[in-house]
Amino acid sequence: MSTEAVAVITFPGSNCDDDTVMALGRLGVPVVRRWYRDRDLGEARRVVLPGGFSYGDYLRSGALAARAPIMDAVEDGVATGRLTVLGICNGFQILCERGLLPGALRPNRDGRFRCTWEWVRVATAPLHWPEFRPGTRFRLPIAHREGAFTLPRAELDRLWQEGAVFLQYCGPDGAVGDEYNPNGSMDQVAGICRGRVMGLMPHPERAVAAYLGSEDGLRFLRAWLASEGE
Amino acid sequence: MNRYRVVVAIRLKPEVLDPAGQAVAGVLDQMGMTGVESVRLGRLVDLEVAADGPESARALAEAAARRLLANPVLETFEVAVEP
Amino acid sequence: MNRYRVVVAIRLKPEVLDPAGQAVAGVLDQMGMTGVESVRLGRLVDLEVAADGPESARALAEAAARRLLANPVLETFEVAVEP
Amino acid sequence: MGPQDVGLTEAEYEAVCERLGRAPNPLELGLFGALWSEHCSYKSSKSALATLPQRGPAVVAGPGGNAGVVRLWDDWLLAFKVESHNHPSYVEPVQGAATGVGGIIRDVVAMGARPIALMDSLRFGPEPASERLLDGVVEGVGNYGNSIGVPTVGGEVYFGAGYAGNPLVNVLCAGLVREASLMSSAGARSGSRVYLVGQPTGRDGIHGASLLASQDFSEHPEAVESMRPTVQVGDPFTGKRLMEATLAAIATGWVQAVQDLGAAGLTSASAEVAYRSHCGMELDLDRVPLREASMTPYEIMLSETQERMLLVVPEAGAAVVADAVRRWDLELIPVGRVVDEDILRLRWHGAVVAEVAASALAGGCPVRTVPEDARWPRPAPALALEEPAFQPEWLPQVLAHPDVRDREYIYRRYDWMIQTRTVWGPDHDVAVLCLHEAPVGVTLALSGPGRWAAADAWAGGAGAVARAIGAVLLQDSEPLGLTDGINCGNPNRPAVWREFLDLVGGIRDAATAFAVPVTGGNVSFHNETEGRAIWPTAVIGAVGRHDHPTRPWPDRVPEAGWRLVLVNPPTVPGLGGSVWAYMRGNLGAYPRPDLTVIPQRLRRLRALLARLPEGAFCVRTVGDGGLAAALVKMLGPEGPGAAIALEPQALVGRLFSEVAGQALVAIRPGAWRAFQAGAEAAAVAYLELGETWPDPVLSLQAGTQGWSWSLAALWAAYRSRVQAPRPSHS
Ligand SMILES: Nc1ncnc2c1ncn2[C@@H]1O[C@H](COP(=O)(O)OP(=O)(O)O)[C@@H](O)[C@H]1O
Ligand SMILES: [Mg+2]
Repeated sequence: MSTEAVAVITFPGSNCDDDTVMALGRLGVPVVRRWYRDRDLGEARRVVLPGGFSYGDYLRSGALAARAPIMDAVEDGVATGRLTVLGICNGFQILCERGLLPGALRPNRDGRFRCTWEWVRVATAPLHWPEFRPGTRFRLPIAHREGAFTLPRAELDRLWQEGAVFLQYCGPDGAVGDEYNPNGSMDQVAGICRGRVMGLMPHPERAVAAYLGSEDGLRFLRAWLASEGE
Repeated sequence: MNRYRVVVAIRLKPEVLDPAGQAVAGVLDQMGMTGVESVRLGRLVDLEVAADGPESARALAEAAARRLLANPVLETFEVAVEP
Repeated sequence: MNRYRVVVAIRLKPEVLDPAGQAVAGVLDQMGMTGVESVRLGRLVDLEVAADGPESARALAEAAARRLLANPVLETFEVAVEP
Repeated sequence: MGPQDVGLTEAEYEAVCERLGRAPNPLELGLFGALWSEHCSYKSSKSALATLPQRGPAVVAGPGGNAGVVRLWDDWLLAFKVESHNHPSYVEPVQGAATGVGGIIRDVVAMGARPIALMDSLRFGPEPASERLLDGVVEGVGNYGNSIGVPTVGGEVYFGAGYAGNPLVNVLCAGLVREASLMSSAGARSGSRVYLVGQPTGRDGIHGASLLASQDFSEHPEAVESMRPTVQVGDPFTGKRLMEATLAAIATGWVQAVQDLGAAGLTSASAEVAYRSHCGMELDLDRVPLREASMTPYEIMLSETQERMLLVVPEAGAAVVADAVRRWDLELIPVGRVVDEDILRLRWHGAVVAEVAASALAGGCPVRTVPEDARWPRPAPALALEEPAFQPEWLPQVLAHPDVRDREYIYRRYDWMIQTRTVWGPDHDVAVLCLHEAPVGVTLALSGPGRWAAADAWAGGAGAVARAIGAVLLQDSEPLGLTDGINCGNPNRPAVWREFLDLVGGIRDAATAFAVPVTGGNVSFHNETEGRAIWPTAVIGAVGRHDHPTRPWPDRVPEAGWRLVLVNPPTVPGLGGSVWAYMRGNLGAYPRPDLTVIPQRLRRLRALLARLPEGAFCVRTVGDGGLAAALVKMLGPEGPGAAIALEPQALVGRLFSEVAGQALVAIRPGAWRAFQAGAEAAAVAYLELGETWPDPVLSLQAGTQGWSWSLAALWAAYRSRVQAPRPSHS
C-alpha cells in the first residue's frame, strides 16, 4: 500500500468528503483536499470523488459537478494515464456524467432514496488492483436516490467482455440475483472499473469500524490503495 | 378505438422558486454559455392513449395530469394531442 | 440583442426502459384511467436566451442541451424557439 | 387595511397605537400583525412555558434563543431544538416537510453549531387515506436532510383520526459547537453593519406566520387557496452552502450576531436581533436582493423565502467575512446597520417608510396570563378499562399496529449514517452517536404518543418526558436537557386551552421530578379542522452524554439461558392510552406516572446495571405495545426464543400496559446473582418473567393456560407494512 497523498475533491454540495478524509486517515494515508474550482490536482496521483449531493443533485445527479473546473484536471490525468481515480456514490455519478466511466445512474426503481446495508462482490478482477479478487465480498451501506446503473444492453454486454463490470450487489453468501438488487441496476451492477478509473455506489468510507456496522470499507479502501503499475 | 400520442408538459408556476433551474443556469454561465439568462426545469410526460377520438384522448390525459401527473400546488400543465 | 424563449424537450431513447413511467402507468390503471396504455417520462427545460436572432438562440440552446441538459447515453432532445 | 386583515384583535390594535403614540401606517400594521401573531409572539403560551424548569448544571443557554445549549464535554456544547412545520406540510407535504427540516437546521447553525443529527416526529390520520401525505412528508424530510448531509438518526410516527386534516411534522436538530464559537442574536453592537446571505427574496409564504400557522383552515377555507401560490420551496443545495458559509463566517471571529430568517422573515429576524441586543436597526429595503422585481417593502419584510441568514458584522470585519461567504458562491449583502436606539427603521429608496420601537414589535405583544385557578394537575379522570380474557391473536395484532410496527419503511429513505457517528440509528429506541471531536457520545430520544394525552393531557405530557429521559438513562447516559414540541388545537377554545395547560403542567412536573431542564421548544396551535382538535401532542426530545458510545448497552438478547425480568412492574398495569386499548376502540386515560418514584427507580436501575460486567445484560424500556412488544423486539426475528410465565390475573395488563417507568432486562446466567444482590441492595423491584431458550418460539404460561407463537410469525406481523407503490407526483 503506497503512502503517497490522496486528493479528495469537494464540490459544492459534496457531503461525504469529511467522512472520506477521515476514513483515509484511519489507514494512515496523507490526504490533500481539493476544491472544485481548482484547476490542478497538485502532486497527487490518486484522487477520490466523494459522495454527496453536488449541486443538490439538480438536473441529474453528478451532471453539474461533471462540468466543474477541477474535472478538466481529472480528465487530463486519466488521459495521460498518470491518475488513479475512485468515485464513490455521487463521485461515481460524476464520473459517468463526465464520460470517464460508461453508463448512467438513473433513479432507483421505486423512485425513492434508499439507505441500507448491502452485500457486494467483485465480479471481475480490475486490471491494476491485485487485491480485488473475483468473488471477494464486502458489506457496505448504500445511500442514494439515483443508483440504477443503466445503459443500452449491447453496451453492457461489451462491458462484461471488457472486464469492466467490477462490483455486483449480492446476497450474504455471494449469490447474485434480482432479490439482492436494491435499486434496479442492470445486471445488479454496483461498480464499474475501466483502466485506472473506478466508481461504485456503496460507501466504503462509512464502513470503517465494527461499531458503525462493518469494517469492510477499510478493507475496500486498503485494496484500492494497493493499485499497481503506476 | 384509436390510439393517440398525447404530450403533457408540466411546469412550475412562474412565482415558485426553482433552485434546480438556478443551479443549471449558474453552471451554463461557468461553461461560457452566458447568453442563457434563465433556466426553469419542467417535466414532460408522453402518453399513449386509447380513445374514441382526439377530444376524449385529451380529456383522459387532462384527468391524468390533474389527478396524478402534476402537483396543483406548485405546477401547471398543458396537454397536446398529436395529430 | 433580443430575448428568446426556447423550450428544450428531453426524452429517453426509445430503447431505454422507463421503470418510473411504468410505475405511473400502473397507478393510473389502478385509478381507473385504463385508457392510458403507456407512459414515458421526460424533461422540459425552458430557457431565456439573449441572442442576435432566432437562429443563434437555437444554436446556443442546442449547445446547452448537447453539453449539459441531456445525457447522451440515454436521452435525445429537441429544441424549439418560440416565436 | 384593518387590524383583522393582519390577524390582530381590536385590543391588540389599541396596544399598538399606544406603543407608537399614533396609528400605524399599513406597513407598520403588517409588521405588528406578523410579530404579534401567535406563532411569533407566543402570546397565549408564554406565561405557561415560563413555568418549565429551565436551569441546570449543564445548561449554557435556555429558552429564548434560536436553540437551547447544554455542555457536553469540556468546551464542547450541544445545541438542540424541536420545531414544527405542520400547516405547511398539509398544504404541500414534500416542500412543507423539507422546509421544516431546513428551518430547524438553520436555527442550530445560527447558534454557531454544526448540525450532527436530525429526528422527525410525525402524526397522520388513519391509513389508507393518509398514505399519500406520509409518503410526501417522508420524501420531504429525506430530500432536505439527505442532501444537506445531516443524518436523520431516529424519529417517531403515530396515527390517529384527529390528525387526518392536521398532520404533525416536528423535527429535532442537534448540533455541536465549541464554547468560543457560540453565537446568539444578542451580540449586535451599535455601528455594525447588517447583512443578508443566501437566497434572493421572493413572494414565498407571505403571511405564513401570521395567518397560515395561527388560524384554523376551517375558519378560513379561502386561506388554503390563497396561500397556494406562495408555497415555500426548500433548496437544500443553497441550504448546505449557507450552512457552510455561516459557520465559516463565524469562524473568522468577526460575527457579532446571527439570526436565521424563519417565520415572518426579515421582520422577525431584524426585530429579534435589535431587541435581544438592546439596540435598534435601520434597513434599506431597496438593497435586499429580490427574485421578483416588483416586490413592495411590505412583501420584502414578510417574505418567508427559505435559506436566508442575517449576520451582524462590524465594518472592519466585512471584507474577511465576505471572503468566507464567497467561497460558497454566496454574497454578503449589506442591507442596513445597527443603531443605538430602540427602533426598527425601514427605508425605501432613501425615504423612511416605517419606524417602530423594536421592543414593541419583538417584546410588546400583550400576553395571555395563566388563570389563578388553573390548579395543575387536575384530578385524574377515571380510567378503569374492562380487562377481557386474553386472546393470543392480540400479540401479532399489536405488533402489526401502525403505532408499533417496524418503521424501516420510513427510515430507509433517510440517510442515517452520514458523518459516520451513528453507532445506533433508527432501528433502536434511542440514537447513540460517537463524536470525532470529543471522547464522549450523544444519546438522543424522542417521544410523545398523542394516545397518552388524549383523555388526560397531564398524564400524556408527564409520560412522554418520563419515557424520553428513561430511554436516555437506560442507555447509560446522563440526561442533559429536554426540548418540547407542543401541538394543540385552537387555544381560544376553553377545552383546548385547558389541554394545553395540562400538557405543559405534565412536562413541567416530570422534568422537575427528573431534574432535567427544558432548554427550548416550540408551540404549534390551531391544529384543528371544523372544531375538532388533534390530541394534545407533546413531542419530547431528550439529549444525554454517553461515556462509552462505541459500546452501547445492547437491546437484543444474544443466546439461550438468559433470565428475563420486568423492572418496575406497576402494581396496577393500567391499559388506558395503550395500543391495545386503541385497537379495541376504547382508549381510556393513560395511567398517571408516579413522579415521586419513577426518576429514582430508573436511576437506581441504571446504577445497578452499570455495576454488572459488560455483556452481562441487555435492556429495553417498555413503550408502545407494552411488555409484549418489548419482548419480541428484544428476542429478534431469529431468536433465541423465550418461555415466560405470568400471573393469570391482570395478564392482559401485564402484557400490554404502557405505564411509564417499566423496563425489560435480560441477564446472562452467570450474572444473575450479582443482579439479584444489586437489586436487593438498591431496592429495585422486578418481576421474574422466565428465560430465553434456543427455539425461535415465544411461549407464555399463565396459570393452567399456555400459548406459543413462532418468532418468525410475530416478526412477519411486525414487518407487515410493505412499501406501497409510489402514490405521489412522479
Ligand atoms: N414549548 C416550549 N418549551 C420551551 N421553550 C419554548 C417552547 N416553545 C418555544 N420555546 C422557546 O421560545 C423561543 C422562540 O421559539 P420560536 O419562535 O419557535 O423560535 P424560532 O423563531 O427560531 O422558530 C425559542 O427559544 C424556543 O426555544
Ligand atoms: Mg429561529
